[in-house]
Amino acid sequence: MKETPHRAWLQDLRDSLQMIMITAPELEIAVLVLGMVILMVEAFATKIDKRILAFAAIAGLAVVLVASFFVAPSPSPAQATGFWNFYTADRFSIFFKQFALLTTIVVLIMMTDYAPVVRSSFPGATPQAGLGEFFALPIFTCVGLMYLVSAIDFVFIFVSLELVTISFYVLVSFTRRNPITLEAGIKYLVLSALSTAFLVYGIAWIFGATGQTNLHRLTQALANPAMNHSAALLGMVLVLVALGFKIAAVPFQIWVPDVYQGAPTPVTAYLSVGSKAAGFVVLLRVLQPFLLLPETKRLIILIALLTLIYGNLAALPQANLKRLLAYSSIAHAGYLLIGVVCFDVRAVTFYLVAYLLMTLLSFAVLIIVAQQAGEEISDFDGLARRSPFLAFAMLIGMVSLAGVPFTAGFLGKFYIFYAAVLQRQIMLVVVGVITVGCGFYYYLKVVRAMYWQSAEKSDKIPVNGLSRFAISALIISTIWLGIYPQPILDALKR
Amino acid sequence: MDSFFIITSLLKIVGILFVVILPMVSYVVYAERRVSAFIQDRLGPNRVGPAGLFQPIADIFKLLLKEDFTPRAANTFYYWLAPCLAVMPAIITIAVVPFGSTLFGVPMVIADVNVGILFVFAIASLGVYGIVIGGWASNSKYPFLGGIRSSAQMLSYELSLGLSVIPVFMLVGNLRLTSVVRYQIEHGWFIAPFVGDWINPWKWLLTIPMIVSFLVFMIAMFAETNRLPFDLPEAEQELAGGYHTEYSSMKFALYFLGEYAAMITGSAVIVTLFFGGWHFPGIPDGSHGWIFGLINIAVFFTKVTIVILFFMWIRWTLPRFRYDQLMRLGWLFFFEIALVNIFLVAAILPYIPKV
Amino acid sequence: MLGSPFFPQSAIRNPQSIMSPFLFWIFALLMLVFGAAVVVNRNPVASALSLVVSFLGLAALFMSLDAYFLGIIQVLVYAGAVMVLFLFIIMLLDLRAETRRRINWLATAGGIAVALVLLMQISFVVSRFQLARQTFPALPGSTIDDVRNVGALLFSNYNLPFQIVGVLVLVATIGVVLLSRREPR
Amino acid sequence: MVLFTIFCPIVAAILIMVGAPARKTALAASVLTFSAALFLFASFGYGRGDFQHVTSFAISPEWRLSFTTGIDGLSLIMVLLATIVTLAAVWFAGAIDKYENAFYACLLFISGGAIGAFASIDLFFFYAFHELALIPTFLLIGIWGNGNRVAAAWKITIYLAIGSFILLLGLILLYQSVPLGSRSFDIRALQAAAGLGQISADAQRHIYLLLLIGFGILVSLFPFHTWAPEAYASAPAPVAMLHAGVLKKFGLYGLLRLAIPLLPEGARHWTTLLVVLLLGNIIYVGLVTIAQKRLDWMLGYSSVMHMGYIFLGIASATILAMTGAVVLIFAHGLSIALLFAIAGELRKRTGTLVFDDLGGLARVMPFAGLAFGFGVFAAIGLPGLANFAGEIMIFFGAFKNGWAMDGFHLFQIATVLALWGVVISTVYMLRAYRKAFMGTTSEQWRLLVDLRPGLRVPVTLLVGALLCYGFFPQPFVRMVAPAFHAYLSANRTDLINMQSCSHGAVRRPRAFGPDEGNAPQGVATRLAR
Amino acid sequence: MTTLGDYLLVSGILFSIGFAGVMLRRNLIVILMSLELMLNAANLSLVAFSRFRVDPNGLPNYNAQVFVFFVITVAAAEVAVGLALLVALFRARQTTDVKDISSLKF
Amino acid sequence: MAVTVPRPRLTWRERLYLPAIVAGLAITFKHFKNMLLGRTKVTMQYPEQKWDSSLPEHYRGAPALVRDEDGRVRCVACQLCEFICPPRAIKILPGEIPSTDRFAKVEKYPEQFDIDMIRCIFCGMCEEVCPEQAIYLRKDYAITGFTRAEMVHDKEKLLEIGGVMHGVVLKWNEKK
Repeated sequence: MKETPHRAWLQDLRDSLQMIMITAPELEIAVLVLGMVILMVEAFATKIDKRILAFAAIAGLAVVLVASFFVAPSPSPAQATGFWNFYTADRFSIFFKQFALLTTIVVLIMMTDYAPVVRSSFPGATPQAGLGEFFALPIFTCVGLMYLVSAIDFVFIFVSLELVTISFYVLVSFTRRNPITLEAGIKYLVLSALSTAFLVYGIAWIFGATGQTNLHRLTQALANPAMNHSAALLGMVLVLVALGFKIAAVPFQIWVPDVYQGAPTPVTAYLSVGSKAAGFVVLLRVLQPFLLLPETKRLIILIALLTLIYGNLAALPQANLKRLLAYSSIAHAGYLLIGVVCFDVRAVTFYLVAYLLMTLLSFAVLIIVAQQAGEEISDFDGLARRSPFLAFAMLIGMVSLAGVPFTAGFLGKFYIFYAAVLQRQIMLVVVGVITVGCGFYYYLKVVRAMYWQSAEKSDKIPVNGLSRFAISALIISTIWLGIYPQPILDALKR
Repeated sequence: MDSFFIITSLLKIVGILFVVILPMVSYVVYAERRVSAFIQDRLGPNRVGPAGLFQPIADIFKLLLKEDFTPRAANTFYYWLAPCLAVMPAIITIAVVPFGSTLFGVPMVIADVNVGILFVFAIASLGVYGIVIGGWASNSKYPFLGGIRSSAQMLSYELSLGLSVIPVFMLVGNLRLTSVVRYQIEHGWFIAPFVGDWINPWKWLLTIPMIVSFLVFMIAMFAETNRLPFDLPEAEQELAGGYHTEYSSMKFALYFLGEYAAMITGSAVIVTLFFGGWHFPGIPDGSHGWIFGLINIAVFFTKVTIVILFFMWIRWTLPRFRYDQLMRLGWLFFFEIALVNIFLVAAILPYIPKV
Repeated sequence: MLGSPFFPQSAIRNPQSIMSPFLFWIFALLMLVFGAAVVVNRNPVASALSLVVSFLGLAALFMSLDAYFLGIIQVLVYAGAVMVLFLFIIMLLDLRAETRRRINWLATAGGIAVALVLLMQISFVVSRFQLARQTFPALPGSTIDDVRNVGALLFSNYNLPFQIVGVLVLVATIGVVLLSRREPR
Repeated sequence: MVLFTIFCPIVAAILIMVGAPARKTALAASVLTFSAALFLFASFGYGRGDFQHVTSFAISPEWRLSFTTGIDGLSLIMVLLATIVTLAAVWFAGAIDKYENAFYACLLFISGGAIGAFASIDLFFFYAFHELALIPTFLLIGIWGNGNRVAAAWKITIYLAIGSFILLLGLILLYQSVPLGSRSFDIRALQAAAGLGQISADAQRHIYLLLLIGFGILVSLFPFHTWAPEAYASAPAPVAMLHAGVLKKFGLYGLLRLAIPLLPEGARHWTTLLVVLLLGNIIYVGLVTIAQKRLDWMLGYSSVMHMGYIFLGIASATILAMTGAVVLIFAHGLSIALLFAIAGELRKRTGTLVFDDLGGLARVMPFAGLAFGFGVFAAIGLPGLANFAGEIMIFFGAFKNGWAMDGFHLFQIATVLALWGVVISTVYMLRAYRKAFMGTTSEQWRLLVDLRPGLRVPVTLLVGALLCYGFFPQPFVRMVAPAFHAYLSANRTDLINMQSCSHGAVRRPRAFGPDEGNAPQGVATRLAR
Repeated sequence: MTTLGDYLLVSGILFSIGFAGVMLRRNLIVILMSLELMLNAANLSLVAFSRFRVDPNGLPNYNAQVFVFFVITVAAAEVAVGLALLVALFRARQTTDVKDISSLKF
Repeated sequence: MAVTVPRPRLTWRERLYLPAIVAGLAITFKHFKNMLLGRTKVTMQYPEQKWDSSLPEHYRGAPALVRDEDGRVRCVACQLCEFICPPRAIKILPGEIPSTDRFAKVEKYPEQFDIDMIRCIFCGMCEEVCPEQAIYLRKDYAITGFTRAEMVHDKEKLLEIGGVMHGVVLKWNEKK
């Protein structure tokens, strides 16, 4: 493979920085400390504009993000001891740590935009009420996500997954004066807790059947043909149910539309990207030992089919954009599951990255527009006149979600279908293609609203500098990855 | 061995329960009345028997013979269940507390479990059910408020209660209460370092966190046993008696019993944890003769009595907290103090020679 | 400590063998019956109390499996704290027994059926699971120090998860404060 | 230069979106593109079957994915068609009442996408560039369309999206069917692999079917054609010109480029199906066309019908017929663009395209009538106009039978039936011309004015190209034939009997047949001379 | 003697009871309680497995017990947040019935 | 308009509270000690020692009916006391004095006169209102009984407590 110039440059930098190599856990610790500091400042510096905290958090996370490119590799799971029994810092995990960091940064930017809405949910309070926590909690979620993608032991998976989940409980119901938000929070909580119960019970069975919780040793234990697999399989199914909740696969998707609609919009974005990505990373890790068993694959194929069909069909009649995105998120879980069935890690990864870009892009626009108009698709009528920039951003987001070439979304689908075709998953491919057609319909509905329909109001929608920058960056990377996907593929290779 | 074990255990249980705890409860009530009277420049009950010493017996009869009514709107089952729930934990807790050394070679502790202090906390924390259920089942507003207050208060102070004793167990290295006593025999009482190897200067350094620990533990214990200044669940002036407003006769007596039994148990735990249990400098343990075994038991209960008296003294000195003050104190002060204390001990421990 | 003349071997003998079947079934039934009562009772307070009893039975089962520490923790955390919190909330909201509403028989039957299917699946796997037919092996070592053993694991191998749980609790605390703060700053 | 032709429209489109003056920029860009295509045409090395002007940028080394562009004869003709029609369409568009910038940007995006697809050697970009045109089409029809534009926009978009994803599957399968060592997105590498027989017959059958359906939907092969008439009827004239004239041809181009050379076995296997379907196009759709009562619908259906001929050429797999197919693609592109342009202008003036309302317009609009007449005659296939050459080559080629069938075989039946198609097309075309332009001029159209001079330029351009091409098809044939020669000879020995055109300058592929020199001289070449 | 299967069966039954509770009951508080039942059923399985898999030192497999410890902690935190949410919801809606929480519809 | 009283700013030593608590403990301990050592003067030992001797003239104890020197019940059943009684403890059933009687011109006498001592609050309004000076509050303050019925003082009981009142108002005697 020929090194392109910029990669060589990165390599040089890496070599020259060999001296100050960072070990992976330090990243999480740094983020954790950042979160604590922000909390402390929030608690004691009552006079400052709380948005400063968000900017500080963004800056801090960005520093960590940069640092994450200089991480020393971890010992391989085979000869891991102690701490490394739970934690791995392979390329895959480092990549997803960066993914989590990036997501959090963008979400924080959205949150600064969303601040007025949060304020309005604390009536009678000082204008700064609740904002500090609103900016601090995503950092802890980010820590959870970063740990989660490194987890190679069920105990660790459980613990970090719960950190993510619990912080999401709070975030989802953050604007607590709004009953809809509270309902969303309750629904999310109950169903998440249910999935947690399944997870624990599944882990119990897997532990009982094999005596291991470490995924690597689990693989070895499962490879033993003398073992009766039915118990381990039951455990796996239970774990799958739990992860199905996290990634919103049918039939465990029931929480998604309500929660997505009810939660504060940046949180919805975070939920649909961060939580889902983490769920898939865990799914990939957890499934690896079990793919020896043919029943597993059949089960996932079934789930993938149902998810694809349900997500896409249910999205068709939606009129609320947040809800539409919720169903679309279910649909995308279906495509990702195709990748999981084929166990093509890189396809899933690329799809997730694409999904990150386009979803965050859509939500970023949605947040800005929703504050001026509303969340219904009809509120986007004539956006092209009110703010050509936002309309174009949304266009790119929607087009990418639908899977039009020269956007990241297309390449994601391409890799997924490529893997599926390679493995001759005919059923999945057929359903996948038909549902892509559905996707075109409902994503283009938004485009139609923005460009065809005429607006009731014609005043301009202001976009502040940071958001404009973030949205532009997202647009550019969506298109850039649609044309030149190699960086992502390379990032996973080493 | 087995039958011997069972018989001695039964004897211990019966002995502790009927010979020590129940009489003690009655006389603690008596003592409370006398002490409060003395503090308030009165004489207190002094009629029944010499100096009123038979007063508790008269009280028992009075309570037994009073009319036992059940409010019409009450939830009968729970209304009856609640007083029983109030008594049991307090009495069960005493099982793991060593109240003496040995007597005829039998250890003077009913159950020496390896999770001793946790057992104490676990069972003691069940005590709140009696109050909460009682308050709720009465179906009346004052008891109800008392029940709610009680549950919140207990939850809040359990934290500092648990955290405050951690330094003790960091030193002892074992959760067994007999080990705590043994440690104190060898290294001196935790807040009275002039016994045991008192020449060791490091031990004196450790005394500071130990005193903090003791103070927090004791104050939390006040709260856990609903004693003034933390008796918000039954505050007469505000709630007309709180959770037991609607109770009378023996059911009320059970609450009474439970409260004072809890106080005795709490004092016993305090004594065990901080005052060397049954140990007194110069008095050998029960292996040197049964008379010493008895003396050890006596020493223990003397210490317990002193602590109980201190409880009373506090009760008649300090006014009741307001509810928000109580909560703020628990969460914002004792909780942090206990935490910092743990860190303090942890910081001291690695740098000092083994004490 | 164990050798000291003052402190002869623990009063509870070191239980090397598993609890007798009789006691096991007593506690198991206690736990299951009250567990079912949680679901069946219409009065939330009754449900909560049934749950406490069920947890006590569970704690006894834990102890029968030589997990004293967990048994005690179970009582301490669940019976002592979590359920009190439940009761507190039930009372704070003053939830009374649900009025008897018309039961949706289809939904009820469906729910029960799903649960039954789950149960059948589990029991099927249990019946197929060879290990499940074996009794518990004797323990050559002593579990008298299981607090120490669990603790040692917590602070060595499981140190990182342990700390993450700490962060988790912090987040939960922030969340609870935020959600239930009546008058925000 | 190839890159310039691709990116000139795209860059111009972006500029327009950013805020450059729409019409001027678009015109300049299309003129530039056209001249670049002419330059390519002029500098084209005749008689070579390989790609010229190849430029390549690596995208993903491990996938062997690179952005590679280049042209051979086939590509060049398509590019040329695209640039001519783009220029005509842009010129024809005129002033747009709302979102003018967006309109021109979309138009240029379609054009850029089409050119990019035609000029890509890489399979991935071949596909991706075509898809680039999808959203602009949606917007163009949706925003600026007329009639039932909403339904039409949805219909075309969903159809094309599903079609293209089926196509994508076929392409992925194609990519995977090659052994790992020679797996590549480069069409040339794939051809080499196919030449070595590395694509198994079984795989070929699957892939061909997928490609056929995928491309078929894009080209409106019967029975997937229903989107086309409605969309063309609803689309604004420039869009209909571009789409029907250029973009739709992408599917045909793809079949020629991929299906035939790489999957001969698949093509042979599905021949019967394809012939049946294309006869559906010619006969069934032809009859439907006759029944139309509106000019725009009639034109839409007619364009669907004409696809049948091209499919016939492709199906027959003879060099003669395939070359004819290319010629017809070019010619049809020009003629249908011309017809749609005039029809759009008519709609703009009269507000209706229902035959019964029209009539006698040639009297008030002589220029338009003349141009339309040219278009009609071309569409019918009169000699002297471009279509004739294509059709005649297809008929001859198809009759000759590419697949070595015995007796009075399928193709001969098909050809005979297809010839009836010409009659059908004559009927509806002439009828349309009569209804619209002949007869008595009704009172309401008395005051209509003819095309203004500005609009005459693109019309003239198209007519000129039609005529020029009709009289001198030779350069085109010479450009295309070597490419097909390379294809057909590269694959299998059983095809070699059917090679009808040998050209000295053809670079000999490795698996060149033994009796190549004895092959009869191709009709096309003779015709061309 | 009791076998591992007995414990597993009991735990399975408890899990199913909890699951049935989550699905059947409409009162959110009871649903939360049922969730606790499920978690504790899982804990019972874990502890039984821990006792069953004696490690080389002749002690139960404490890894599982540590996990149970984590589960208990996490469940407590979860309940705390859940109840706080419930109170907030009750303040807004005066109900804890699932049926009344349906302003979000398909 | 409510006035918010500002809280005093406490110094850090005051905010520690411990010295204050210790001071409080010292105070209570001082009382305890003094009591224990007998230094505190305690109150009267009630059942043995009684106030009776030192009760003031105007002490308001149990209400009672009085007779005059002639042995006649002074009460004329005018029911003013029944009317005025705040807790409504008094119940009077008037009876007609037969014309043959020596005091026939008085017209009425209390056939029944009950005071419910459970209700009575010893306010003395009955005494104040009585036009005949027939009801007085005496010095008995330990009114006890085993039943509720016992606590209702009927006429006999009241008269028994009241006894004979000498020479206050001799209205009816003078008019005979």
